Amino acid sequence: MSEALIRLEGISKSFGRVRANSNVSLEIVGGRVLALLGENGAGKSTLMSILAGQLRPDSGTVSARGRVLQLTSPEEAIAAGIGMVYQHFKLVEAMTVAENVFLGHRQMLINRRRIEAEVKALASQFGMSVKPSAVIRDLSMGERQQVEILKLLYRRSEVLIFDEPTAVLTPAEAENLFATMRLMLAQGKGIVFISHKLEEVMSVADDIAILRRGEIVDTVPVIEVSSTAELAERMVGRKVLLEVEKKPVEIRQQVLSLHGLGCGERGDGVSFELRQGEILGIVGVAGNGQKELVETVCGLCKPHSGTVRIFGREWGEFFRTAADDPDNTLAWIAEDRQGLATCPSLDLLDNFLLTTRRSFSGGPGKLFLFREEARKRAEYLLKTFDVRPPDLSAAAWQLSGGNLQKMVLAREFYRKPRLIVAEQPTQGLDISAMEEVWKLLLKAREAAGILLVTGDLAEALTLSDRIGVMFDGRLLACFPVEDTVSLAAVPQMMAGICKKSATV
Amino acid sequence: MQLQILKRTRRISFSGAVAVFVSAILLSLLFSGILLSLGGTPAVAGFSTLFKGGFGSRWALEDSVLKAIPIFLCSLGVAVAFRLKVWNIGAEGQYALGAIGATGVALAFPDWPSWAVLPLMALSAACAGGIWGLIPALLRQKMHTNEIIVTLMFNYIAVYLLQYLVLGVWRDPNSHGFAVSAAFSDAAIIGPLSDAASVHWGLVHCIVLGILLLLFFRYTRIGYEIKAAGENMNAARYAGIRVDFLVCLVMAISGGLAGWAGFVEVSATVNQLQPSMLVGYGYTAIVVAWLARLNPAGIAVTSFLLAGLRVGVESLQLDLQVPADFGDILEGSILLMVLAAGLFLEYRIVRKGRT
Amino acid sequence: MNFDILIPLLAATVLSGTPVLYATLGEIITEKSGVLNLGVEGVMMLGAFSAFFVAAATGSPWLAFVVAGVVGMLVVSLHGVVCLWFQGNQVVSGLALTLLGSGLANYLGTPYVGTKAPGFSAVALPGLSRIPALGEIFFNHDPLVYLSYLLPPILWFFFHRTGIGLGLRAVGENPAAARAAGLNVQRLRWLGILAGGFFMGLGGACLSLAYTHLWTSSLSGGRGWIAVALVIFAFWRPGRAVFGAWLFGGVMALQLRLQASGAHVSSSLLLMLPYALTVIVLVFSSARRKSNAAPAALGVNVEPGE
Amino acid sequence: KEVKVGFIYISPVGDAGYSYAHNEGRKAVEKMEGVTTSFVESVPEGPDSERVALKMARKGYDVIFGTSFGYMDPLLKVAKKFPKVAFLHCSGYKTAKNMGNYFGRIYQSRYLTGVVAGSMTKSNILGYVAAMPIPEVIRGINAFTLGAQSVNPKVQVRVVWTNSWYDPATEKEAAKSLLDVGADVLAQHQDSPGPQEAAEEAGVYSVGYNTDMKSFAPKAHLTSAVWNWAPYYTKVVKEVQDGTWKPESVWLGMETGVVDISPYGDMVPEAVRKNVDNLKGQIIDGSLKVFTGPIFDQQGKEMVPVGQVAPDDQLLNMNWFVKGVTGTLK
Ligand SMILES: Nc1ncnc2c1ncn2[C@@H]1O[C@H](COP(=O)(O)OP(=O)(O)OP(=O)(O)O)[C@@H](O)[C@H]1O
Ligand SMILES: Nc1ncnc2c1ncn2[C@@H]1O[C@H](COP(=O)(O)OP(=O)(O)OP(=O)(O)O)[C@@H](O)[C@H]1O
Ligand SMILES: [Mg+2]
Ligand SMILES: [Mg+2]
Repeated sequence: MSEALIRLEGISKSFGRVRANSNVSLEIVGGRVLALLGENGAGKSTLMSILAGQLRPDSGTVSARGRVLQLTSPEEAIAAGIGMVYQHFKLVEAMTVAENVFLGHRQMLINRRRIEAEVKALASQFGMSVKPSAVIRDLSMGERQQVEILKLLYRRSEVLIFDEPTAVLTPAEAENLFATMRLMLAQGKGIVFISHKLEEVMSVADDIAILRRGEIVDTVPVIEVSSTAELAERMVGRKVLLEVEKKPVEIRQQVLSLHGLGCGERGDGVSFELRQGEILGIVGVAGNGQKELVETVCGLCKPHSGTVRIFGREWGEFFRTAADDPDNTLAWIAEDRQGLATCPSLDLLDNFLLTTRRSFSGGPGKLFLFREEARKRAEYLLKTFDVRPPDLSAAAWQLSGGNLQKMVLAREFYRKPRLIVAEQPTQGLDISAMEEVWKLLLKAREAAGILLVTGDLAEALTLSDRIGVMFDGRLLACFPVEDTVSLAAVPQMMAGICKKSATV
Repeated sequence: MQLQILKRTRRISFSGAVAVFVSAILLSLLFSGILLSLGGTPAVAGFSTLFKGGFGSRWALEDSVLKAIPIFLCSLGVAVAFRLKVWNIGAEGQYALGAIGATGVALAFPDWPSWAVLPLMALSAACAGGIWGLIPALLRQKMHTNEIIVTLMFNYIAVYLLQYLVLGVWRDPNSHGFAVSAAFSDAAIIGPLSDAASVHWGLVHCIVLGILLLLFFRYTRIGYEIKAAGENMNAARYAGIRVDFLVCLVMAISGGLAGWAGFVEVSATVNQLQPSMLVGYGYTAIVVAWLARLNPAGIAVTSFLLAGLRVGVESLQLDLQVPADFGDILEGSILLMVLAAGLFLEYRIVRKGRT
Repeated sequence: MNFDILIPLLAATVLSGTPVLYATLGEIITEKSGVLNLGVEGVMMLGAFSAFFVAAATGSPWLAFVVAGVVGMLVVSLHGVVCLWFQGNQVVSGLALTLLGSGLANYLGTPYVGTKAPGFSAVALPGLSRIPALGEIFFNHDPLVYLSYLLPPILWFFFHRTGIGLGLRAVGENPAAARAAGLNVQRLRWLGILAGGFFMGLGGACLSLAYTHLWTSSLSGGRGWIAVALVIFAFWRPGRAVFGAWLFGGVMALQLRLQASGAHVSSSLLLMLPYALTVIVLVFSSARRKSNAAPAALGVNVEPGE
Repeated sequence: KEVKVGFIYISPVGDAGYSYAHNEGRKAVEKMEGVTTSFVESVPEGPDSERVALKMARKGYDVIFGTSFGYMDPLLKVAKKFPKVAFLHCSGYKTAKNMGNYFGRIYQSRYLTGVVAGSMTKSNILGYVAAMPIPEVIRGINAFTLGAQSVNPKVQVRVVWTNSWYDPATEKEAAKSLLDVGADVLAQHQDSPGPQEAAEEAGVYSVGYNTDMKSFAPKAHLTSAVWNWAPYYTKVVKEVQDGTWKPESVWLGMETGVVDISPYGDMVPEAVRKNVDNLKGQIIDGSLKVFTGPIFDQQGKEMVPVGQVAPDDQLLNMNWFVKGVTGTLK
């Protein structure tokens, strides 16, 4: 084994009373991929943020090739050859690729043409296709990630950290990424890879380190792990089934029907029907019109073209009367949990009231709000959904991703929805949290039709009764999950390689 | 040893908050005290004159209450808009429009009895102010303009509109041509609470409107929606809250309250429309609203304190010949200090050992 | 309107737009770094006073001009302390700055009200001022006006062709990204605030050194607020700010000339014009470009890191 | 008897303008035996002025001067509550048992400055930067015009309103706009020397107001219409001291010394000086009345018939321009 590029020793970090990392020691070796595994909140991101200079450890040292580093800012980490691709990309949307890549360089004057040429050369060297003069806001998630990687390559980083890089990628894009990673490994760079997708870890990683409650509980070479199930067990500390039982449910009346709905700029229309008791999984690369589809169905923006009928009522009519019709409720489990589904600085009670406020209102025009009643309900729900901490006066930002998602589900299911739009419901959640969310969704299916929008094919396969593939604002295909022939073509369809048009 | 800033997970205790505020105010007093002594006035004597002038006698207290009334109402309005993070800094203009609205009624119906003309004046003032607030809201929703700028420009426009009226159609023919409207009939004047007191019934308006607003925020669904939308507009849209409607509603209420302030002031203390009634209450109201953290009870206290400060500054001038602008300095520095002190309400500074 | 009136009108337009232009450019720099500073009016007032004071004391207008800039930086550093260090609300802090700045300028200036100080006066630029019409309009002013011609291209170059300018914009667009790229967010925001304050102070100095040579209370008369409005009109671009400032100056000059040439319109309504026009221009420029050109992180404080 | 005298001003006293002139009067009072004075400046008309007057009365002031029109009703209210205190209100018309009012016939000075301006103009266009279209200002513009026309019938006066009493930047800009339409003498009814500066820079003449504004425009300044309150203020305070004061309503002319014109600039030719000095003598001895018919308004309507003198009441309510003035009254 070659010498470690980076050595972390005895790293501890706490946020107030939360110990995010305690006494963590790790080695990152050139030419190898180290996978970091752990449940939500295990401290993976914290540890890597320390390495990237974003956070300062309470104790412990980071050393590179035997030299102890003083990492007090990202700048110093960058100088030490450590670069990180963050879970939420850190790009300036209004600037071009080249400007983003160049950002942070100590150079007085900018020679635009030279930088663009350099970026272009670098991109082609690592098999990337992104154009240096493109503006970030026009790029897809995959391209944005390429920009993040280019930033690191441009700085000649030796150690590259990827925090859940595949969460927002299609299978094809993920493959692309892995190919790039292999090229980098060949140059002797060291890579840290964080993911909740265990198959990926098994195929990409050379070593695996498992974090539990901030501590390293296990470090193994991947060849010593036999299966994802074993990995899951090591991670959670108990057996995880990774399979949810899907009971057949009686399909009842139609809850949603779209006809020729225009999604995105180029789309010539999305048409499908959804009935109570079934889950329709829409898969596709982010940015192919799913956002428009969801926002239209959920009433945030008007349909450009085509018709949308919800519970048999026309779109405009439904949203005009939605507030007064508690029997026909639409619930939306939004992808953006912090920015859309909750108000991070309000407490859980206020967040609970966000969509349920009308159930607790009375008087003329539902003028008055009965908080005490809501408090009692919410307290009960937090317990049944096992939200931690079950404390209504905690602010939403204090909750971890998985717990926040459970809070959102508790709130949305309280309204007894008959149509549920679930958008990336398990993104960023660890396997045990994912399992719980899956169970909850399958249970909700008994009373509702669920439109599941996800980028994770595995999730769609596990949950859906039917699967639709979206590309470029169109629904390319829609078929029952049992149709194995069509299923096999999904990865190609997600990349837009398909002649078959929508069949409903 | 090293300091670390951590976000508070628990709300700061009441006494803690008070301590933070008091120390902020003391600091700003220290700053302005230094300024005062640099100007040749002993700071201690200066402040004692200021406080005596503002709060030190029955007269002083009455004067401060009188001055606090329009500030309180404007500030209440400002707070409603600020809760939704709609930055209405047009209270001054809305106040002017309120005065105009009330005057229109008072001049049109000089022989109506009080019970008819006063409510109509209030209504007209609230509507005029409300519309003056509503227009920027509509522009914001429909044309995506920035409400800070529009409300501010509306202040200037309102000032000139008022001037236009008193120089033109409403100019009192008996005023020797000065730019004032005719004096209101006795019926159109809000009287004092009692013959002995100088404080007028406007105080009661304040109390009633303040309590109504408090109840509105605490117990109504729309009050909750305003709070939620103020925290996160996108989440509010997600939850089906009609944000566009709220923005308009909030600006109309905000303008209406400032307009009401204009009505109370023009009717109870000025008794006629004149340009000099615009003395910046609308701007002071913003300071008050923020110092009080948008809370009606806090606004009551703060508007009284700031009014007292303004009244006290006059004594400072009369007795020690300190320029009037000292009041602005004091207000500005208090506001800055309190803003800075806000950090300690949201975050904790902890010491941690270093390895 | 005939030519004899038009040319002086346009010349007056440039002249009365200049103080606002300096302030607008200052606010653009500040806002590009993601900090909203509504205290322009107060900063201009203190800039105007300190320039007047120094000019009166030393007799050197150029020294006074620079001092005004430095004083502007000192004043806005209060905004920096409150917003960058103490996470105060930027809107309210700006308002407080207006109060404090105007109050302080008026307070300190009380003994000087109505007195005169040396300042800049018009210097015809040799050669250029001879150009028919244009010479009279653009090249027959005081040096501060000429200086203002240079600033927009310089600023454009700064924002688009220098590393620091790029960093400054990045900090205003996405502070987290800037930090991850190794930039010091706080330092860059300080730069934006201070440089902006410098220009606002200069704008104030234009008022008391060139526009008039007098001191009076409330000399700025709301120009600082106009500057804030013009930033939006200009889509945060220095180039467009020039036209915004001149447009405002033009309307101000026009309404007085309408009166002088005997137009029978109420003076109150004419005086309303610049403000009404600001609103109208704002409505049209905002509506046409729905995608907001504002720096994405404008007014958003960066949570204290470690 | 020890007397405390309080003054309430509308603007800061340092402004070389209206309040400055009153404050000069106060300084003369301060020098009197057994008298102390104080003042509050920048007091807005309306409730604030009422409170300041109340404060003074409660603090035992014996005489209170309010020097702005809008202080009239507030002073009246306070006067009713404090019958032992003497109240004097400048520029208003209401009186009470313990409240008198006073003002000066500054239009007489303006007439004389008009004569000077009319004699000096070459373009026959005079510019006038004015604050607000109220009778006090209109009267001044009319007197100025009549004075100018008395020596130069072709002369025309152009008026620009600023709607504020004190705003040097706008006033200077307004003055420049008048220069652009060809004015070569600028007069003002404003408290700042902004127009003087504009005239100085443009190399034309100017006429000041309130105080001698020569220092602001040494090359341009012809003369100023000035206030001199000292004689009146000392007289009133003396009367209060002696217990002989009675409320009255006075409009003080040039003969009292309260209104005057300042020394001529060097450029004013001897002939003009002589003429103006002569006219000043006539005004003082009463043989010249400024508003003597025939006087026509802008539309040519006869407002004062031939040979008649406009009564004070008409002057106090004047809301029309004489022929020869270009400007709007709104
Ligand atoms: N800035 C912060 N302030 C307070 N607590 C924090 C902060 N950042 C992280 N934490 C807490 O530290 C713990 C570790 O968080 P971290 O983000 O490292 O987990 P993770 O392993 O990356 O989880 P995930 O799989 O969800 O990304 C969690 O309990 C989290 O709530
Ligand atoms: N006052 C000016 N005089 C001369 N050239 C100018 C002036 N202002 C701007 N320019 C030039 O005009 C061009 C456009 O400048 P402007 O500031 O309007 O756009 P910008 O800042 O590049 O905005 P963006 O990059 O967002 O489109 C630049 O080349 C600049 O050098
Ligand atoms: Mg993480
Ligand atoms: Mg450009």
